[in-house]
Amino acid sequence: MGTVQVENISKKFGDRLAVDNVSFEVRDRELMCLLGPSGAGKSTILRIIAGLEPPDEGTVRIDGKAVNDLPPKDRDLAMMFQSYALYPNKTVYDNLAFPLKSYKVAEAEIKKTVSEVAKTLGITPLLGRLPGQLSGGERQRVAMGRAIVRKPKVFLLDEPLTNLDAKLRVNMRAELKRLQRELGATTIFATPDQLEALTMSDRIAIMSQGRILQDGSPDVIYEHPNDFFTATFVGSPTMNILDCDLEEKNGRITLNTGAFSLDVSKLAELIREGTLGSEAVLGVRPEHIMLTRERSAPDSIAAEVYVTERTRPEQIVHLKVGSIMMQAIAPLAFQSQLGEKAWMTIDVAKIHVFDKRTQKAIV
Amino acid sequence: MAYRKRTLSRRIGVYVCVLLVLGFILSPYLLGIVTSFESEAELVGRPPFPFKAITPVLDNYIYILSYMPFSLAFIDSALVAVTTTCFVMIAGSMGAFAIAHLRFRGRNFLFNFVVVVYMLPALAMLIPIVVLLKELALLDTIIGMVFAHSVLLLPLMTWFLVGIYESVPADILEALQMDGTSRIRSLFREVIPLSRFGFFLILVFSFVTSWNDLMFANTVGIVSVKLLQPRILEFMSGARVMHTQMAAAGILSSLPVVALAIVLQRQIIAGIMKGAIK
Amino acid sequence: MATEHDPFMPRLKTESRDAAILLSPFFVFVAVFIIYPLIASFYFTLNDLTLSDLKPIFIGIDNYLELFSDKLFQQALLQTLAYLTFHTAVGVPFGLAMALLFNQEFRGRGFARACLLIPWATPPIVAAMLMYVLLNSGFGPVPYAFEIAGLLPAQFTIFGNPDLALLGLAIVSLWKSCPLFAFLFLSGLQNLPSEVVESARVYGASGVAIFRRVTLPFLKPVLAVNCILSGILALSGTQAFDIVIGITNGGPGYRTYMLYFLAWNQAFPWNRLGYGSTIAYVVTIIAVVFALVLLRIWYKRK
Amino acid sequence: MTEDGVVARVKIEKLTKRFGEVVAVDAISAEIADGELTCMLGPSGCGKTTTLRIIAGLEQQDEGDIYIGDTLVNDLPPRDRDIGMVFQFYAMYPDKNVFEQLAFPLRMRKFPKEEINKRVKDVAEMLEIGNLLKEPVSRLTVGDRQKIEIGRAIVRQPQVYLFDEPLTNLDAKLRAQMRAELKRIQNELKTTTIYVTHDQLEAMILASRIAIMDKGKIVQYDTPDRLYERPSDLFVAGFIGTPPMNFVDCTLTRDKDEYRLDAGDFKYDVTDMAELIRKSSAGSELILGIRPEDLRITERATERDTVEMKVDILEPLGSRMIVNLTVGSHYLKANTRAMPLKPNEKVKIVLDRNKIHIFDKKTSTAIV
Repeated sequence: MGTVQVENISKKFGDRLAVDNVSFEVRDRELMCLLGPSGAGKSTILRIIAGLEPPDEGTVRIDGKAVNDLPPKDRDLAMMFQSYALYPNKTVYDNLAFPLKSYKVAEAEIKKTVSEVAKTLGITPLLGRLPGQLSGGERQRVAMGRAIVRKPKVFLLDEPLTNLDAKLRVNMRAELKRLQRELGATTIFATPDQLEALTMSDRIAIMSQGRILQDGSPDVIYEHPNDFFTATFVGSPTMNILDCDLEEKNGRITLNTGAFSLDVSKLAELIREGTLGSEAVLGVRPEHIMLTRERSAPDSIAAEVYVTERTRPEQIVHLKVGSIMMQAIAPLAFQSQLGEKAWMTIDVAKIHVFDKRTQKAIV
Repeated sequence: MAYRKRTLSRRIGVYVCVLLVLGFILSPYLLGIVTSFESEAELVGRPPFPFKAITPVLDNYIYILSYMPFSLAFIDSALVAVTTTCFVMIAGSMGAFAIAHLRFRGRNFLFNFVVVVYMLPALAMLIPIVVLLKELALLDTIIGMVFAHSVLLLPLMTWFLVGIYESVPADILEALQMDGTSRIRSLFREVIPLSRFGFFLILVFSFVTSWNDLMFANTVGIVSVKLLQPRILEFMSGARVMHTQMAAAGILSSLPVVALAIVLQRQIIAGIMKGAIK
Repeated sequence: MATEHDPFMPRLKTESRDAAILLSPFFVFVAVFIIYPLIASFYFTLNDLTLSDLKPIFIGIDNYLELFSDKLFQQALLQTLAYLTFHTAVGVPFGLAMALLFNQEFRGRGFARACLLIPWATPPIVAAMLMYVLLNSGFGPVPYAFEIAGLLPAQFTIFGNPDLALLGLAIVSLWKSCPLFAFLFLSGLQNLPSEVVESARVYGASGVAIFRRVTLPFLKPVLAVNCILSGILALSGTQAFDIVIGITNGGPGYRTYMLYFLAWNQAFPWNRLGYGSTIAYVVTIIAVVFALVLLRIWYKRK
Repeated sequence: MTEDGVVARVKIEKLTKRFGEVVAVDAISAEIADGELTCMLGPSGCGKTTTLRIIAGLEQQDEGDIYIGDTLVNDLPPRDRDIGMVFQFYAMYPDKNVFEQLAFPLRMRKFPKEEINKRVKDVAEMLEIGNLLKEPVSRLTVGDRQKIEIGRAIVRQPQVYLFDEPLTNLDAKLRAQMRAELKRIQNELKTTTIYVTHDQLEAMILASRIAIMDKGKIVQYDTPDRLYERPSDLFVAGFIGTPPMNFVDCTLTRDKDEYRLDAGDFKYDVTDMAELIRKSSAGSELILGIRPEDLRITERATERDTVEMKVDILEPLGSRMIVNLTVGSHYLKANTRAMPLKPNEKVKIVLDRNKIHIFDKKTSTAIV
């Protein structure tokens, strides 16, 4: 078993509130992600759970037991640092063996465990080397190995993939998840990369300025962001954002952006009461805009192609609608020249509308 | 091709300048060495050395090495420098590690205090130290000398060591903590080995400073503890100066530190380049 | 909500304890041998005191009053400032030139850099002795060379000449200091990003323009540190003391007395600890002002 | 073409550079067309940056020639090559404000004051940093520094721009933004540009042509479309595209008239290309390559070229997802639209006949 409960944790550094009354729970064997920009408080929470930093307020429970007063080594968890923090003057073998040695495990037992872990991670040939002689990917594996060698209840991973090059990162995502599943270990990891969060986690907590804004499965976070920050932080290319007025005219509800207006009458029952007539923000994911050369629907909007980026297997088309810049995803087959006209059709069922003042989702 | 020609004349210029600088730096030493192998009569006879050939003699070294006060001073200097260095490196390391990596009340104050003390002129402390040592009956003793040199060195070296230990990543210390190593243990077992280059540089620096000191040694040591540099001063200001013997004594007394600098030049230069000493 | 944690103690409990253990040797030593003497030293400035009986006689601010009318003090102050100015104005640019030179690629650069360590390691008193051998009027080859070249009169003496002795001492000191300045500049130059220099080259800057517009502004903090280091070496470092006592012992005719040397002489050979402390205090105040300037530059750099 | 109608192509011929024993650039030749943006793409240490620095004149080649326009520039110092260069680490002059940073190349050439003012303002306007001109650089964001660096390269309107990994130090979001911005600027200026990067996506988006480099040599020099669809060897195939192309070791087997690729855990019928394979491969050891987006999940069991695989790890990307599949001991990645799949589910995968690549294992060159 390995559950983690974080209850009303707060932490101040000087005058700055790094963590602001945060609570969440991680279930046994779950892979939970803290996602947010740097300075959001993700690492601080990990360090509080690890016991490296005492909280100003709140309680951390592991398997239901409050651990606030236990030193890190007695909490039965392992942490992997963003820099990996390998001991540079110890060989890979000694790095892996070190956590066991501190706990006075018998020599033979250490040997056995280290060689098993090395085999799992495919680093057996590296055991005699020093960290300075390893590549980035190898170092990451050794750090992972040092975390799992003691078979703790909980893993804390602080930006485990940030220091890898782009190519390796893409491969390691699946590999790390596979390893986590095999070990069946409860894991909390922090990352600023929304793609890592979406692809790896069972659950994501979106953080900004010390608070958790939304806590849910990747699907929920992506499809039903409950505020503006979450909506724009998750997804690449970023969601298109347009200021608009939410109006009701002649029994039809429209979003007027200045450059175009969108009939959203069919979303009528989703729109919260009392929000009509207010200033709003329209959010449209690039993949929910269909591009055509000719007008394809009565509510198609004329736009000018600004730049295209053939990212494969699709392309990103940057468009100019009046003075507004938008991005749409189109199949590679969509041919367009710079400055040409294109027609956008927005999938109204998939749009997001936020209250401009509170930043909360209206639709 | 004018491009190439310019680089050639530039290179020649560089070599000429380098030779001039090296001449300025090395000529006092070279002449000092030559002088130490001359006889006094040959030295004072005109013209001076590079303008005439000399016949080398070993007399000066034989005299100096058999001159008991000099040999004793050599041993005392070594004893004081080694003891002082040990004390400074241990107490300084412990304090510097705490300042660099632990958070406690008054940390910033302590940090600034160390800087200010390091800036204070040595003389400001010398007078009261001499009085204090006299009160403790430690004036003119080896122990007193070690304390006096530690006053000179401890704040300075602690300040340097703070910079050195700060460059050990905090992550590694936290990883050690997660793995169950106590902080004090991790200083001696991990931090010092990890920053061994800087540590070694500071160690050499301490030794050299203690060995080279004249002012404290000349004031704290009066009769029974005369260190090496005060002995050299004696030769220089003595009534009947034998310049050739003085040169031999000077060469001998600078031998350990200069040899240390030459043997360890790569480490020292690397350390300075990395900004270990600021 | 009940927490077991004291909100006014925002650190790990063990951390403060470990810090106390680690700092105790340092702190005990500093308290006994640095803080106490510094306080005592201020008390001395208000007393007449000799080392022989150690019985202070309280005289109030008499020592400070004496300082203002002390002709030798005034002379030493002026001589110190002259020495300091020369040491800095000549030594620092020369150190910079040496650094630029030793930053070039040439054969034997490692050896040449190692040679720069020799003056650094040499005991100041030995440095004084070696330079004396080189420059003295009797058998020094340098004056002799100038003499046979017809540039200087026979038996020319630099250390015995009242107008030149101080300059001679400054040159001796620079032999030791310049390589140190050069090393600090070199380590600064190492951090000079090559991109900046290269981009300036691409955009058409000549060597002089690169030095003036890129290298020099970049070295400004090191330059300041070196200037102040030079100040400390000249004003209050033991190096200046060793060279004076070794070569001229203040002479000829008090023309090489400097504050530091004067304070030491008052305190020990002349056995006036109170008055010596007073001079030392004044030197300290000047040095602390230097230190504060240095600190400001330091923090700006970080 | 530049204003005065000079053709600003860049030509390098048999360029070689050695650092001690290491051959950093190994006799490469290429011609960069006028007004185009050409990328030099490759992993670190492949020699791309060295090549760029030689073209800039910051490094002297051991052998070979460089022409900028029609001028042989081998012996010209950087300042006389009429180039603008953007560095990876932003080369800001200390103690200068943004205006002075941008004006530096003009001041060094003694441009008149009004001309400097005008050009700097124009460039700042174009890069949308007009409001920052009086700021000291220390207060700028990375993105703005990047713009200054670019601005300094274009302010003098040189014949050729050289970019050395200009976006590497930006975070992902800003990088995507600056990439589009750079593409727009290039469309506007149409100046010959050589752009060095290790990021294949950047190269694929920005470049008209890409020279892929490995171990000091140009492996393939082609348009992005050709590189993607017809990689000349395993290295190019694996380097371009993310997630990278799936590779499966297999052998060519014959059963009567039918030829198959035998991967151990599945077989793939290649009778129609057997002739070609046998003709151009040295042995029967082959590698089957297929891009993740060309693995199609199908419902119909009867479709041709179908292999049954097991879903392992799912990586949702929002509108799309990466499905990690296993078949026996092989791992493959498929990039598809988001769809409801479960781990350990069995799925049928079509390996599209028109999209597969076959490589010779021994020589690693492409056969199909």
